[in-house]
Amino acid sequence: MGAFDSFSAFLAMGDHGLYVWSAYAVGAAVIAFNVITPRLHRQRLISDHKRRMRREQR
Amino acid sequence: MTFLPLLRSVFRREMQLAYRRRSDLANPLLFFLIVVVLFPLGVTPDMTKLADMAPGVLWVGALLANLLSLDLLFRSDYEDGSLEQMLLASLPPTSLVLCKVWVHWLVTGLPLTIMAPLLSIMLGLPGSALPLLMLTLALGTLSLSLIGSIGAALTVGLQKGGLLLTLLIMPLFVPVIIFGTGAVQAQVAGLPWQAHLAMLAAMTTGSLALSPLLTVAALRIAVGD
Amino acid sequence: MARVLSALGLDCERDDRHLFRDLSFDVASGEILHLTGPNGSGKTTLLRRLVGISSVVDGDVSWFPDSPERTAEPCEKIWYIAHRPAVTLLQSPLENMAYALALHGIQAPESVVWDALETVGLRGFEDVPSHQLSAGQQRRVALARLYLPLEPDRVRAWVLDEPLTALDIEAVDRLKARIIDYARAGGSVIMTSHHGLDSETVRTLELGAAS
Amino acid sequence: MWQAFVRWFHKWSSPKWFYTMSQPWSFWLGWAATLIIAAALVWGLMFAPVERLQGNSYRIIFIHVPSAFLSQAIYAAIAVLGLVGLVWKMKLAFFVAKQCIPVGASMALLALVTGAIWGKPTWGTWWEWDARLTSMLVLLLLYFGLWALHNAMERPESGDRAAAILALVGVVNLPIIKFSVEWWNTLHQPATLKFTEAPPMHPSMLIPFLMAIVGFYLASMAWVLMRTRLEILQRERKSRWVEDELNRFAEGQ
Repeated sequence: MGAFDSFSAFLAMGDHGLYVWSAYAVGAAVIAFNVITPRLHRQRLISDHKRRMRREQR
Repeated sequence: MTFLPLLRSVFRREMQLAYRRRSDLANPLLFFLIVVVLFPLGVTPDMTKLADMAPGVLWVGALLANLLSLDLLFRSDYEDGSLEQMLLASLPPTSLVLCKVWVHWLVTGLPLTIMAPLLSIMLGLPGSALPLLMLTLALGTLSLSLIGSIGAALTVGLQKGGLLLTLLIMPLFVPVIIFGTGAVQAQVAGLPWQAHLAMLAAMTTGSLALSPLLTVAALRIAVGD
Repeated sequence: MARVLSALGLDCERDDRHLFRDLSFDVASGEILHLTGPNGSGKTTLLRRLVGISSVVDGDVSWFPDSPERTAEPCEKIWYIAHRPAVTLLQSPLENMAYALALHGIQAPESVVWDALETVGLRGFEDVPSHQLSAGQQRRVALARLYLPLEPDRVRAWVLDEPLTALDIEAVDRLKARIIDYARAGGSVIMTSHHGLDSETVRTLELGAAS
Repeated sequence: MWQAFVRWFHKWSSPKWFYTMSQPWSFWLGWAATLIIAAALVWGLMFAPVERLQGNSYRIIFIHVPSAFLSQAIYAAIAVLGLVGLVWKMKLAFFVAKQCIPVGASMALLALVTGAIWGKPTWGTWWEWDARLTSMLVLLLLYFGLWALHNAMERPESGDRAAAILALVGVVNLPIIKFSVEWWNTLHQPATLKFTEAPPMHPSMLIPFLMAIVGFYLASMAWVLMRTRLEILQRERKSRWVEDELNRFAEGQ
């Protein structure tokens, strides 16, 4: 498997598994933030819009 | 009527106001004093260690004291409507801003500079470093006032502008404090310090040229709302 | 008569509401434009746009449109007295007045300033810090400069936001007379007020009627 | 020529046109970025050889350096857009600039955190007051300041212009900050990539590294586009076409 002998060696990353994987976890979190916040924003726009529509119908 | 007598009467008004607000203006100076006094109590009373830290402590204290007084720079003028009149004046607004910042420096930066020798003796800073310390403080606090006036103008229309001002301005103060302390520390350590001082002077000159323009632009936003 | 101000296609929208739309008007010299309308109809906003300090109104404003000094920023030829009267509370009426004049490039002899303050009824208060004055007296400090005897082309228009509020009856009458006098001498006045003005030179513009 | 440019510029300054045009862009950019980043990371994590001195911890480089690049590039973009907005009174530039802020801040944060994590096995310390770390921290603070200023202003239009001024002050200051903190520079290795020199990395590390940078660029553009499209909808919500669009969204739910 590429540069590593086994999957467990891949996870261990020499002695640096903890560092490498925590760094990548933070990376994943940042990507998730950037993907999710626009969705939430979109939801909020739609619900605001619906509320405005309801107010105007009355 | 010519430009200079007008500017002189504007200057006179600012000085008058500063004098009548002297208790407000004394606060940052007291704050400076307290910060510097707390350091030996909090860190160590060992004079040799204190002497190493002294330039940094004095500089951080001066920076915080300056920041504390910046919020007042335009606030009362904004609230009573004088700021609108300033922007409509026949004098260029940049000159009025420069005048205000200059007075701000005269009533905070200059006293801070004058207080510094006394405090630096309490912190065990060698006397030979005093002239350079005062020179860097004088130049540095002037550029702090100039850069800070942009932040004060950006936040003048906001209810809780004070804290936001700190967040906006702090990152911009980084070079000033580095070159300011750098010069004094280098001289104490017997290293060449001229380059630090030159950079500090260059920063002050640069902010002298740029910050009034940006401050006026920011004031127009605050007033235009 | 020569136009002093020309406004073209002014639009103002605030908080999802159109305050006024496609508003155009001219003001000639010697004319008084009286802006009326209910609270919140955009009178103050419009005045602030005319003097060039509001960023919420779209459209074109030019002062002195027919002369070579045509400009969007009138500066020293215009006096704008806002609702916030720009009276610094830590300064006396005399000092406030001197500063206001200095900002407009005028250095009047002290006796003239004293006379103006006396006309608005501030005799004896000239050297008192303004925070000791009442609200009406503070407004009078701001209004006192309208009573200065200046050459007519020195200040060619007054833009006044609610100049008559907080004044007593006598002061209201005096200011109305002064405004009409000023217009008669060739000056232009653009003002908001809930009071009426009796003069043949008054033109009324009502805001907020459409909505 | 000039007139064609002006026409093109005007078209781009119309939020509606931008909204319509950018739809396929954000989609394709997003997918391209996903694929490239995925490929770069698989390659970088699994197949690139171990680095001689740092061992496997160097693999953090595949996200650390791209995020550091992006955080600075996005800040520069904000300043340029702010200037365009102030000078040509172009609303759209402000919208894009505003939505660049959270993306750029997240990149600066990522660069700082991964840098700290990388620093521990390499230098033996989480944090060092070195030139690059400090200036990155200052950059993050500038991003926070921009965002806070936007949110503090009552009218979004004022927030736009105030933030543009602050961004401009910051951009003048960034080189000075960088230069100033280099005076007490210590540990950080010199720049990994220099345009003037041949890269010192082995191709099997360099290629996934470059891919990661390209992928982060594309992803940031996609995110900014997505956010800008929503910003347009929010700010132009009174216009007819936005209402139609929102109705369509609401029905599709």
